[in-house]
Amino acid sequence: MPPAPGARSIASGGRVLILTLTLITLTSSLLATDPGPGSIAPPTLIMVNDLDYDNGESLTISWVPSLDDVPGQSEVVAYRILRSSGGGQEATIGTVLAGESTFVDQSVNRDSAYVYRVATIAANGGEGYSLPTDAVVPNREWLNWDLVWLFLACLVLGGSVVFFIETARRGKKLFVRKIAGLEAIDEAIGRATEMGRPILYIPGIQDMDEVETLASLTILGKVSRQIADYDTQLFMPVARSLVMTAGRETIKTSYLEAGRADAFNEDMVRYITDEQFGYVAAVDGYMVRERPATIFLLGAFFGESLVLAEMGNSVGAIQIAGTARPPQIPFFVAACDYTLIGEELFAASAYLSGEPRQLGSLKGQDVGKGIAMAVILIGVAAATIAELTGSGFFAGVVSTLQNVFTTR
Amino acid sequence: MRRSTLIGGSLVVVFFLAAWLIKGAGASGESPYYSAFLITLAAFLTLAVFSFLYADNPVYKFAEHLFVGVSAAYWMVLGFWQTLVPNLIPRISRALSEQLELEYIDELWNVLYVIPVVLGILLLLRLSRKLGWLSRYAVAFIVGTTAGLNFIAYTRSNFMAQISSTFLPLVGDWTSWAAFVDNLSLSATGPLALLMANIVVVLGVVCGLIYFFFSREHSGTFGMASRLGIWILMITFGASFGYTVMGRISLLVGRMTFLLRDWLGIIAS
Amino acid sequence: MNRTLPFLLTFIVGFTIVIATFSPPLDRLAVDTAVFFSIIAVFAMILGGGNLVKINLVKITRRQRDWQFAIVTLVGFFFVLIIGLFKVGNPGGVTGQVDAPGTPFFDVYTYVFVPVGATMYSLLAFFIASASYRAFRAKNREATILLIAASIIMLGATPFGTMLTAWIPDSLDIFEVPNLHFFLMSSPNLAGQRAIMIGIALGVISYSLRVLLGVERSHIGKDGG
Amino acid sequence: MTTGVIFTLVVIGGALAYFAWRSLRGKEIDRRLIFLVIGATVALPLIFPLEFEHQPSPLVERIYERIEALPPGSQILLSYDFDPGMAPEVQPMADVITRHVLARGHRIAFMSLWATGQAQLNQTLNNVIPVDFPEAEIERDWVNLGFKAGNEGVLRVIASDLPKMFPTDVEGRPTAGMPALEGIRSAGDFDLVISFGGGKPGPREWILFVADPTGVDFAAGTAAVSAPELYPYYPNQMLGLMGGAKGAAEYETAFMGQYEQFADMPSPGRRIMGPLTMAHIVILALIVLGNVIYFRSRRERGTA
Repeated sequence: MPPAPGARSIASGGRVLILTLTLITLTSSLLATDPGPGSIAPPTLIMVNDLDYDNGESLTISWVPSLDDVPGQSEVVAYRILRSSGGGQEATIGTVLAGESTFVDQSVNRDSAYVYRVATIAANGGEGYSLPTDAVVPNREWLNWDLVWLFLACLVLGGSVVFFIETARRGKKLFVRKIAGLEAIDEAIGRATEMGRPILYIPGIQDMDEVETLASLTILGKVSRQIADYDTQLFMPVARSLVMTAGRETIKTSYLEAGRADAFNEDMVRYITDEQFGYVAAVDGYMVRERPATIFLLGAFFGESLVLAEMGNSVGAIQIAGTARPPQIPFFVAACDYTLIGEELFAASAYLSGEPRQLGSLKGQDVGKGIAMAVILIGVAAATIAELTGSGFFAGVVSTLQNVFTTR
Repeated sequence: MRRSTLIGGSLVVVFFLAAWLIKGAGASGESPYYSAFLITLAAFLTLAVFSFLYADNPVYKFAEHLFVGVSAAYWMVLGFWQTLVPNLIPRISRALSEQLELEYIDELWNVLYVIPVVLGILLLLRLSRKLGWLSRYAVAFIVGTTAGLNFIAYTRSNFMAQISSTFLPLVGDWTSWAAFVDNLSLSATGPLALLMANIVVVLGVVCGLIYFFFSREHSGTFGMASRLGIWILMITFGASFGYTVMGRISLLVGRMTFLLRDWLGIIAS
Repeated sequence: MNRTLPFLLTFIVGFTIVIATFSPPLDRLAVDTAVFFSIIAVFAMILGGGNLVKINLVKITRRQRDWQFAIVTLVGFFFVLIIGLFKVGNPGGVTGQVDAPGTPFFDVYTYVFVPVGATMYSLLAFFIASASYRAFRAKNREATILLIAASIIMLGATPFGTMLTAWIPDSLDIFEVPNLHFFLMSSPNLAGQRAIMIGIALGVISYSLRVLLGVERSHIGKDGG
Repeated sequence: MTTGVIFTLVVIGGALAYFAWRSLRGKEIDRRLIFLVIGATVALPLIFPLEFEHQPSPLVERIYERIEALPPGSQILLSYDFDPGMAPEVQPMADVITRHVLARGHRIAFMSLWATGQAQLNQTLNNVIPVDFPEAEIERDWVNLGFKAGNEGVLRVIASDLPKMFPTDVEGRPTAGMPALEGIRSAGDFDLVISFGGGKPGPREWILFVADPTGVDFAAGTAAVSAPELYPYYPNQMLGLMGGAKGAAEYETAFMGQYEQFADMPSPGRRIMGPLTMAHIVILALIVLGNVIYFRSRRERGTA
């Protein structure tokens, strides 16, 4: 669990508070703990803060450094943090170096009360103990309010998608522009049929925990439905066992829907190896030996993208590629006939289905783009005005927007 | 098998056997012939893969098939020892954890770790004709987690974070118009260059997004912006391409260095 | 029925994860489900490995084309599987690091796995060259822009790029190749990357919702199938 | 110029001249011939070393200057987050930075987020430190914390508590009290952190989980392929970047120029630049020639 953000905001807030309080209480605290001869001043104003928005698993202890802890001098070496709970034995839970003024105790339990003391440790071995704090119980919170803007973003972006899915379902016609790579699928499958050569479908080399792989399998559903109609040979080598299982299920479904259950064969989908270039070695070999007429390269690709695309190109296949990995797109653009760039890969299944609800979701995506553009332009305008006029108001707008859109 | 294949194959075998023995005789260390064997094997496999550039051939097929078998098993072994064992054993059995020197984790959440085991077993039922349909539940679970995790992850790091880093002021480092005009030069560190850089970033992001719009015809002003967007994307792709060339050639240099230095000893280290 | 229940599972799991993100006591679910996934993936490897063995055995028994090489695959597969799973020759015994140096498993990794993998990877250098020659052609304005950007970046990657334009005076030094290189990388390249990333985020959001809401459910299969 | 270099230039130049001649006559070049020429272009400059002058680019210079500017005895964390695949590009950077840091009298903590990084780290420990710095002492001048599994998890922990993740060094010596780690509570206490890598976890994760939260000075050395995606972090979140073999070569040049005792040290980065430069030129030439053919055939079709 990363306690960092809350910790920092509280720590800084705490520091401001401490600074103001220090001025008032410095004298009184000096009087309260009388440093005997040879001993060293203890830290003062020990504060225990419960971290905001966590699972009740940590407390932050902060203090005002000992008066003897002067930067550049080495009289004080460290601070020791002691803790007791429920009247039990007091134990040291940590030590920090001189100059530090906070410690995060991550070994606390919810529902227990803790009392802390902090001791200054001097170079000569002397120690100065602070007064114990009040008992503090770490608190668990069910909602992380630090993430409220992320939550709203999910709500707005998701909401607009759902809204347009609903709109489309009610029968409103929505325009969707043509996506060239997808228009070409028919032609590509037809070509393989005419030539009597197989179609090769490569769903990337990542596993099912990658959305690109899921999107690719969804497209596979539509593509294999058409292939079933044409009665063309389909081969799909995969690099992950789970993708093999899911791929078989997908193709089988398509063949069933086409009424061609007899033509389905499990060996259409074959597991090769998880290793990136072991997979490439085998697929390259397949391309050279079987000379597929059509190759689909849709999914998550890495360095192997060019090897596969260039090999496919050299055996004269018509190639339709798509990936959301920017570094790989140029190779597809260069060596393939059609390339789906980034977002188009995810839109493809909706586009191919032609189903109104699916097309509606594309309209929902556009709303997201509109929001992104609007926010960027507002942010840029405010930043520019702030820079030009030195206006504090516009600088505030920028930093507010920055905060809203920064999530850790 | 054709005769030419047989003769060619024997020649290759004899050549690398000789290479091994020569290397072994010249090597020092504990087991010179074993380490010489390993180096020669690696060199043979390297050259076997390169031979594919000329044409598909039995030597490449050998390397390809060996690599497929070896690497499939390699990842399975790692999956077992580095994923299954450390993630599952410490939550299932204290005794077994101690035996394997793993730290036992004692918490309520251990109960949840039944889920992947059950789903894993459901997945294996695919081998049975009758119960095969149960594997769907495993797939359904995986699809659900992938969709859920990525929904949040992409909103957070791709959408919000990318937007917030684009709030750039469209002015350079300057104090007044006069100063700005005075400093106007085509120096790479000058105010004009900085201003241009920011303008290009902002305009590029906005036009790039316009290119991806699905629900509007790309015509008129909108079409022009979309055109500009695709140009920006093309520069991005060009840049990626240029940089990749450098990286890939370095890889080839690495392999060549292996052959020339570690195996043949032609070049000094 | 066969389709409704799996869909419900997808729906519940997906939205539980989304909601758990916002709740500190539950947000570790994201990490745990990622671990669950990798555990299930290991189970699935049994299917993948089984498929590999089956296909190669069929190839051998039916004497299909290249059946001799299927033997190579199987021998390599079982050899590595055995030395790996049983940690053969591992100085640390069963608790030793599986790929510790000095083990046969490590040797296979270093002298078979790495050379073949790295060499396959380095074939890219050759393919890039042939793709440059055959595919990078200024067919239209877009392709031309890509070409020019790639050329500047490539020139910038060599010492020649610097020499070529070193004569340009300081006041115009934005036109020097290293500076152009930097400008291209940090401005248009950055903008393009960002636009793509934002677009992808929206694509993923919309796709995930289609899956979670059951608008898209081809992954679950068909009734009675 | 030796005969070898002349031979190299003649071979490459001859091949390009032949390609040009064919292209101008409108004939395509066989792929295999291109492959052969690329192979020769890379192999020959390796056998007959071909070296160029390198001007450090600003991103590389920043790192060099920062290491120069730190007072001797500063503590620097070097993380080896790469595998043999990236090693030709990244190992030279790691080696030269190690030399520079030790020559300047700083202290180093080595670590790795990649299991495969440990072997790369050992190369520096075996080939650089004992050879060039026999007087450097383990624990006092450097410490090897080794590989820790856990990716970003490791980074999150060391951002707040380094000893918690590394109670001992790689050989089991307790890190507490080691002079090389004197005063280090978290990764934020180092004077400079450099990650060498290009995959995940790599420099990007270091920025997100260590440099940003702690504000520590951070620089990266990365494989060329990953450089474009790191540019957005410069200069605010990352003070410098060495991208690919060129970055390594530039750093080596800067270092060898200033430290005369190292003028003859092995400079693998510069050596790679020989084949790399020649290959770039050949590829640029191929792009031009490809377009020559293309426009020729288009014009012929146009006039026909």
